[in-house]
Amino acid sequence: MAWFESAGLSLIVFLPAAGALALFAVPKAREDAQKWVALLTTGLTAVLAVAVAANFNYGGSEKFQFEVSQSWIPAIGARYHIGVDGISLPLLVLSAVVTVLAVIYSWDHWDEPRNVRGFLALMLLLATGMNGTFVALDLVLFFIFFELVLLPMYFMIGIWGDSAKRRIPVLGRTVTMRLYAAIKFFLFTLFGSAFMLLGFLALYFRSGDFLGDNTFDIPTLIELGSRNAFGSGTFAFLVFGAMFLGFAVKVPMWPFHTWLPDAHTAAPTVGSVLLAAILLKLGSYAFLRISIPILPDMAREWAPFIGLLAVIGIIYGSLACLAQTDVKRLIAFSSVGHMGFVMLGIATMTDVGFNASLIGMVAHGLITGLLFFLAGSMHHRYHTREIARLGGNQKLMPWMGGIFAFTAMASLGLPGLAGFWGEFMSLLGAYRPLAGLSLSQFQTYMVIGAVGTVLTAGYMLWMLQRVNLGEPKAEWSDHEFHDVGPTEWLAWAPLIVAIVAIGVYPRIVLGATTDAVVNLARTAFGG
Amino acid sequence: MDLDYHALAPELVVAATILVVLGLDVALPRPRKYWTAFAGVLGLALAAVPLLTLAFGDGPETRSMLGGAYVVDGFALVLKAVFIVGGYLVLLMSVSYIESDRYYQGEYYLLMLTSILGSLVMASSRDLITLFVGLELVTGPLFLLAGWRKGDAKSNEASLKFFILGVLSTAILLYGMSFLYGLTGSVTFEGIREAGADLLDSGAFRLAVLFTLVGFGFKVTAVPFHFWAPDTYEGAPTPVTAYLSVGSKAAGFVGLLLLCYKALPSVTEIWGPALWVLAALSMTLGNLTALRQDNVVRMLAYSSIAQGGFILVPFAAAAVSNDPAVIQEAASATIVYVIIYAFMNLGAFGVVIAGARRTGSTMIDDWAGMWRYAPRLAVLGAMFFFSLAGIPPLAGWYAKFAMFLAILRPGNAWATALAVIAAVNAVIALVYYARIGKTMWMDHVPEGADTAGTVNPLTGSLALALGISALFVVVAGILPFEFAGVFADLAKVVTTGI
Amino acid sequence: MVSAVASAPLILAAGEGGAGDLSSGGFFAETAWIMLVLPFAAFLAIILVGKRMKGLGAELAIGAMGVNLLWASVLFVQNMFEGIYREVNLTIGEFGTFAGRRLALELGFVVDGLSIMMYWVVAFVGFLVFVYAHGYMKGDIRVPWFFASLSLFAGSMLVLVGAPNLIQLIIGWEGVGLASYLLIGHYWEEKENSDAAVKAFLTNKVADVGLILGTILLVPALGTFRFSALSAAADAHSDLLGGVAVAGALLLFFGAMGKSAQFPLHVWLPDAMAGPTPVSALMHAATMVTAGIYLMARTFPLYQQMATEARPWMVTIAVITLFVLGFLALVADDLKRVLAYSTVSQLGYMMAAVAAGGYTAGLFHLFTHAFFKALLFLGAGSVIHAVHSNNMSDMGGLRKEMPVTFWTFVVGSLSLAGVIPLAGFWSKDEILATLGHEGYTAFMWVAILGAFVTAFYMTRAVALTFFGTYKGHGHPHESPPVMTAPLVALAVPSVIAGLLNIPGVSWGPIRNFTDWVGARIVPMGDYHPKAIEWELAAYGLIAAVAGIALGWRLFAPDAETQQARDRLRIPVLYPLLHNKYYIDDLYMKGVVNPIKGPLARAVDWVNGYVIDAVINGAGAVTAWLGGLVYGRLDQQGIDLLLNAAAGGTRGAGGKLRLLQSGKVQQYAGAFVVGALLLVVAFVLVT
Amino acid sequence: MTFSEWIAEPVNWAFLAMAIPMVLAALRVVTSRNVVHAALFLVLALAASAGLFILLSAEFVAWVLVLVYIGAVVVLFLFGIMITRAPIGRETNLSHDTRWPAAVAALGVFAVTFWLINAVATQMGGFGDPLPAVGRATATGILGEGFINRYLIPFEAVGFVLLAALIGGITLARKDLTPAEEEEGARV
Amino acid sequence: MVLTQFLVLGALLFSIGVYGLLSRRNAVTVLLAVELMLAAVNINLIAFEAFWNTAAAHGQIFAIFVITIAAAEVGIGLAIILLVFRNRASGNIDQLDLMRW
Repeated sequence: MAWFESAGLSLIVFLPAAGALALFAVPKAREDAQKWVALLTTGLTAVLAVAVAANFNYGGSEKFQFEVSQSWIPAIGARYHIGVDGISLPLLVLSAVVTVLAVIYSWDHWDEPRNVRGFLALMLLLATGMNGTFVALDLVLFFIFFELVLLPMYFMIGIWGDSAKRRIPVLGRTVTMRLYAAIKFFLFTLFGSAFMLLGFLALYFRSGDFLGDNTFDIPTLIELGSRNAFGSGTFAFLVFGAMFLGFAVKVPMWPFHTWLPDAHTAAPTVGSVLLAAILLKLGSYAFLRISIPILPDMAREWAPFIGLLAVIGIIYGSLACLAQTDVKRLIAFSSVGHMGFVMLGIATMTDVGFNASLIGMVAHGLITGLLFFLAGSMHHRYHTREIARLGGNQKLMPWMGGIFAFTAMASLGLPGLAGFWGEFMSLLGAYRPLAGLSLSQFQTYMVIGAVGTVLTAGYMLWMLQRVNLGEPKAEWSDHEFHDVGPTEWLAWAPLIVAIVAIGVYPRIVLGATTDAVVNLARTAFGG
Repeated sequence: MDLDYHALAPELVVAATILVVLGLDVALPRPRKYWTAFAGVLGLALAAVPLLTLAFGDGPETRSMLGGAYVVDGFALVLKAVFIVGGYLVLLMSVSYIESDRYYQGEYYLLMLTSILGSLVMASSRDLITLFVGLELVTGPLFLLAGWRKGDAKSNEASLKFFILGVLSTAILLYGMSFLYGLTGSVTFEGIREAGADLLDSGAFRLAVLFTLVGFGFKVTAVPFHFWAPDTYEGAPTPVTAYLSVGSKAAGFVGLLLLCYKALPSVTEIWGPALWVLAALSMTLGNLTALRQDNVVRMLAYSSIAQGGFILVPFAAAAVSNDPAVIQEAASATIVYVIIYAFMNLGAFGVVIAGARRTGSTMIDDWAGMWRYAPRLAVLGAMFFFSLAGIPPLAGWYAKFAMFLAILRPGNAWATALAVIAAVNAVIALVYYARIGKTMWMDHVPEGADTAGTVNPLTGSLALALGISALFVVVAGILPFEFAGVFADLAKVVTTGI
Repeated sequence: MVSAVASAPLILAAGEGGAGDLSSGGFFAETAWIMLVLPFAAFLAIILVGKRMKGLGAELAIGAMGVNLLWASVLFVQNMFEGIYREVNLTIGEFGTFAGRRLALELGFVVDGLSIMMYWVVAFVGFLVFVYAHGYMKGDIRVPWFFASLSLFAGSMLVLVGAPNLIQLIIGWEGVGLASYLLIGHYWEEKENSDAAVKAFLTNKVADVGLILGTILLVPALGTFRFSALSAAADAHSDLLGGVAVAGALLLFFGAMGKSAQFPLHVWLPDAMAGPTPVSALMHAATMVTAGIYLMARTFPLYQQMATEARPWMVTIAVITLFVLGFLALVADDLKRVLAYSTVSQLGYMMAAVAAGGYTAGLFHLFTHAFFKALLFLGAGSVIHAVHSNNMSDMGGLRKEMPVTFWTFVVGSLSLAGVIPLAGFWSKDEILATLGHEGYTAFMWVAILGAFVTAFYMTRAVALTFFGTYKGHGHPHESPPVMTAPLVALAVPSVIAGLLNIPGVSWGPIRNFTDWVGARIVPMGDYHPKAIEWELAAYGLIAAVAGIALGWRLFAPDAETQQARDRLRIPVLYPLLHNKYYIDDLYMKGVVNPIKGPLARAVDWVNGYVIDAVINGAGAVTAWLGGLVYGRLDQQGIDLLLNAAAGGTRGAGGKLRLLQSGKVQQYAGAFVVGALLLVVAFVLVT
Repeated sequence: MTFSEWIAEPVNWAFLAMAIPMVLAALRVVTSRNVVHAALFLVLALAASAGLFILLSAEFVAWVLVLVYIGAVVVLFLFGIMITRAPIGRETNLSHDTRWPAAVAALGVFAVTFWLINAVATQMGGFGDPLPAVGRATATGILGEGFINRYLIPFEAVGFVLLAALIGGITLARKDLTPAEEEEGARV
Repeated sequence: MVLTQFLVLGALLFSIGVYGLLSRRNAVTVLLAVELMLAAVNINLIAFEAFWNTAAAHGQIFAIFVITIAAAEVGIGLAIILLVFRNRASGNIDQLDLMRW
């Protein structure tokens, strides 16, 4: 299996892109063939990802495995360096698997204007970007993959998104949601990543002072970081800040979040799913992979601020959810709150907090992904997402309602389901943040976060009550509703199983991450 | 006379092609004039052959002739390659455009080739005189070509504006050069470099340097020397515009590179801040203005002003450092940017030509929903415009990346400030590039648009040109290593002696 | 510090097998996990195939519960004779380091005196309620779902009581909360019911914050979630817990307040009566609501040994609950609500006992209360089943039509009222004794007064329901045997359970209840009366009899008249009670609605009109700037400049002419001026 | 060198004799209200500069200037003026009504340049010394050698510039035939 | 004769040329002004040549190139002016405003 050791990850990254190319070899009219091409490539990718997980050495999860390092752009010392460790493995598997499910779901859910080939090609490109980001161990490579997701998502939202019109407050202009959301998403992310790139370059240059030669290599930079090479001066402060902007926009942290509700709401179902399940993780993952280990002193200095934004996000997101009238927008805002917990975990700068954020990311990916699937399917049937017009969904479509309720429960952090661990552990982390951080401050965050869990339960339950329970509205009395269909079952069942499995047996994730985050916290902060 | 015919071969082939075209134009009857196009394209392709033998042959790395007045080295070779390939693509794009109207084909290709010849001369020039003559050889034919659509008042106007500002810039350039020569007593770059170091504090020398820069600033459409560009771009025949925005602009940058790095490396304090200002102004004003354009050509004009600003950025980096590595990197970044820019901008213009053929308009709104009826064109359009925006994995990212790398390397506050300005501008630029993407892909086809497709917008030669550009944009975006490595060496060449 | 070091081995040693003089139990203790798993299996099975089964899945639920009852009974009996302790932990994940150790997440089960008692109560009452429900729910629209949810509840409850660590407890805790939510909202077509379900969930969620934060406070200190370690550390007065014991204890108590409906978090429980009656009987009377008491008992050493400062506060809350909230039962017309307030009040008794230091007393009341309160609820259910109404104003005179129900209900009521020698008397007496002994004399008197109130409202309920004339519709009949059999089965322990823990009395080899629940890894060190304190018992009895007498005096003679019910319409007091002390209103109008309404809207407004506006504004400004630069600067700038200059000198006439100036020259002018400025800037200035 | 010393040199009288008319002619070039006059004043100015070149021993350049400019370029100008039917001999306003901005810019350019020239003259030695080349005629052979040796490439390139200007100029300037005329022309 | 006097003369001519370029509205006259600027360049070149007095005579060669190129530019310019004139019957450049927006 030597080939697998060396080529496995590359295949995971580039198979989808190859699939996207292959799609164009299929005549436009042969939609089934196109679907099969997409399914096969993403399926194979997922199988490979699972195989990587199976062959992963969990005893050494703090080390990079399946590593490949090839010359790429020698002029600037950027290398094709990829690998997985315990931090990236769960996210990689999540990404690969959710993509297949998205393809399966797409099988008979197409938004107008119908263009199977184009849509699938974008999805496959997106997969390459997402998988690549999680395995990249070179800042330039990371940047490329990080940005690679932009275009496909931009087009997905812009072409197949929601054509509803909305009046923009203050400006007073009426915009078509998909167009507005697409460019907003694009601009926000690009704005952030422009600064992120500046940060990367600054690291690159400073690294030369210690190594003699500049490097973009993440492991090497981490090694420098563990010696606190970049110090805690203005330089490190600015670099961390620049990267913070880039990552925080992607997460998104309050107050950089406003692209998210619009993008999620406007995106086609699969787009929302991938956005929520994977794209949001790119930012928080980057904190763990890049910002913290390379600039630990700065991470410590920024931590209270990150924590503050995180808890503001938790409360703010939840309160905003309470005011929403659109199911999808509500779910979108819930991401702000949930990612707040993820970021709170990171802000504690402890192994527990990091672990919290990782399992929180995986859980949020599964749960919110499923929620968006459900919201999409419901919209597909009701042709509306107005909460006020829904109701009695449980009666019209018992299975759909049941899964919706289940997922909502998971989303509000019910213990025994995946969502709980992240919330609980990040609060636990906030109780005992890294030595040197203000205890009272983080414990205040902890209490606020805990209050946030109540608000989360509140909006989820009220949404559930208004959507699922009660008698169906009169307008639906003549409608024939099809309950969960076969492709929907196929796409959702793995998510449901995973949510329960991780809820009951979190070792599925923690088994990979714990050693890695303990090592991360130790090398970054000593002790 | 120590002529190295091998080294001169590209110029000679192009010159011969010019004569062949002239002969054919005279000899052929009107319906057969398309042979001139064929000859031109073929000639340029042939000219590329000696480039390859020079680059990969066993000969000396640097071939200097005529007492050092004319040098063929790696730097010159790569830029000549860009000019030849760029010119080749422009000729390909011209074929259908020129055929489709009543143009003087033979003369058109002759002038185009002459201009390309000029840029070849510039790349090898090592003194002010050759540089100046080369520049005029590039520009002179273009004044005429801009007015090539003779019946079109816009084209006439484009030509006249271009010409008047062009001669003004020539005058200012020459006035500057006269002082450069006068104060250093030398017209060669080497001589100026040696003598210039002592003249750092001389105000007149500063004037000389700055006036010379202004002359090139005109060519590279740096704000505030850009005013001609939008009007001329819009009025001139589109392939000519493509060439103006790429070939002629690249020639301007070659001039700047030679001047700054070869002739004036010892007085970075003079040109550095000036180019800092020009870069910042060009990026910012170019981008802000491009935001408000409804005509895709005009938008591209302003975008190319802004792109020119990006290309100028590394100069400012070189200017704040005395470290040869930094200066080399800056030079390399400019070259890389110019090359990538050439391909993606040519591609964009190719799309404009095809789109205009298809829709009969260059107004952005008339292109709405093009994806529905001309998907390939829409894909190409998105590709080139997003590459211009610098979105990975399209080649444009590497251009911007190299630029940022260069400007941040010195770690100087001014340089970093320029990097931040560039970063903000990169985001602003996305707005209007994305707008075209949006229009072509996400808007509804306007009422009454001809979607049945009577015109195939991607005819043979144009398709070939677009295909080459697209291939480059993708491959260079994913694997920039192939030439990035080459450029690192080139930068050493251009900055030797610093 | 010394004690921290000293206690470390103890903490590490705690866990797994039998300890001290406790046996590790036999096969049934080893396989006790079956009890925790079976109901979940039933849950899944019912969801998947329940619809297609003859009994619509009820048989699966009942069968699973039957097996559980068998297991629990064997353990229960075993524990009567010898103390058992067994703990099994399975690591389900580890994260981070605390107290120098990897903090492990574990699932498992603990078999000791406390958990065995709870297993059995849950299994016994649960089994009977399941059987009862099989009859009660016949013809319901969602029978499989009902039994699935019940199974989910049973499983979660057993996971809760079997939890060897806080994590598992939290899982079970929220699991029962979820089941409660599902079952309260069983008839979710009506908004009232789903409102009640949401209310229950959210109130509990508020309390859970306490549980979770309490866990978070205590766990890092120890580096483990295990109760055994917590108990051991508390028992050893470990410094590890020093700083957090009181705060942690209070937070855990706050969690318990929610689940066990202590003032002021009791508001959900009366509303929870929206669920089907068997649910009320099992969850909202016998088992689930006692989870808070159970938690206090499970972590008792913490309160007993270390967090002693917390205890007076807890007793105060509990006494307020038992007394003040008991009054609410006086004015309720809904029979189930009467019982619900009674439950709240009784939970107050239990909590008061445990908080005051009466580990056994509290648990003993929990034990007896489970029987008679389940009995009362099932009895009420039987009545409701017959008259199709919850309101006592639709009942009356049912003693003849429903004799079994009537007599068992009376037994339950007497037991609840604390009439000797029924179970309630003994357990309540022990609580009073404990309160007295621990120095809460004033609270003891309040508790005695509470007994009076209890007796009073139960008498009122019995009188209004079973005496007088029938005021409802149709002809009520006695319920079928499948429902009455559980009534009888519950009546038995309601009568005799008290005998198991009479101070100073023992029954041969069978140990006292005190010893049963005392089989823990560390001694509880609580107070047990050595003999019956007759004086105190007499006060309690007098209060009960007085309550019954007054209730009978007021309601029995003309139980059928409107007048009788109006007898309690005392000015000031009645509106206060009728509006539940306005606490619900305070929550809704003071907290929930402002958050849901104005605050949420404000945040949404901020999102659109502030944050997003900044972003959109930046975009608009950029676009405007673009227009400005293009329109004014790039295309007109020189005109404007000239106009501005000219305006000052030549007035409007000049402007017109100036505007016609040639464009090319403007460009050229800009060119020259630009070049000149560059020179000026970089030559003259520098 | 003081002004009196300077003015004492006869050659400077010659300089002034050419420079003053030259500047005056140049001013008329840009202010004359008659195009033809303007062109003729340019001839005068250029002739004066040719004179200066001779003073500076650059005879060849001087004659080139005379031949190329006065002989050819100005004639070209006059043709251009006639073809565009500019009102010959009639006085019209050839300038914009508002000229002060142009004047300001020009004065600015002059002020800055003048100041810098003076500054550099004091900085760099030799500016005030008599010009060494004066009186020594440059051998035309040197120029010729320069053209075919060191400056061969630009020399050839200029040829192409002229070729392009010629062909392009003709193409642009000539009147396009209508299709009918074209057909006729093709037949002939 | 000293260098400075030529340079000042050149500067004067150049400035006059600038003035003409900016103030003339007839295209041909604009071109005439440009010729003045180029004349200034030539004076500079020749004067500097005299100043350095090197054997290679770079300045003179430069000047000849300038003269030649200027001639070509005039040809080009006049062609363009003719073209514009043909379509508009006016040699005035201040009417070129088609592309103002």
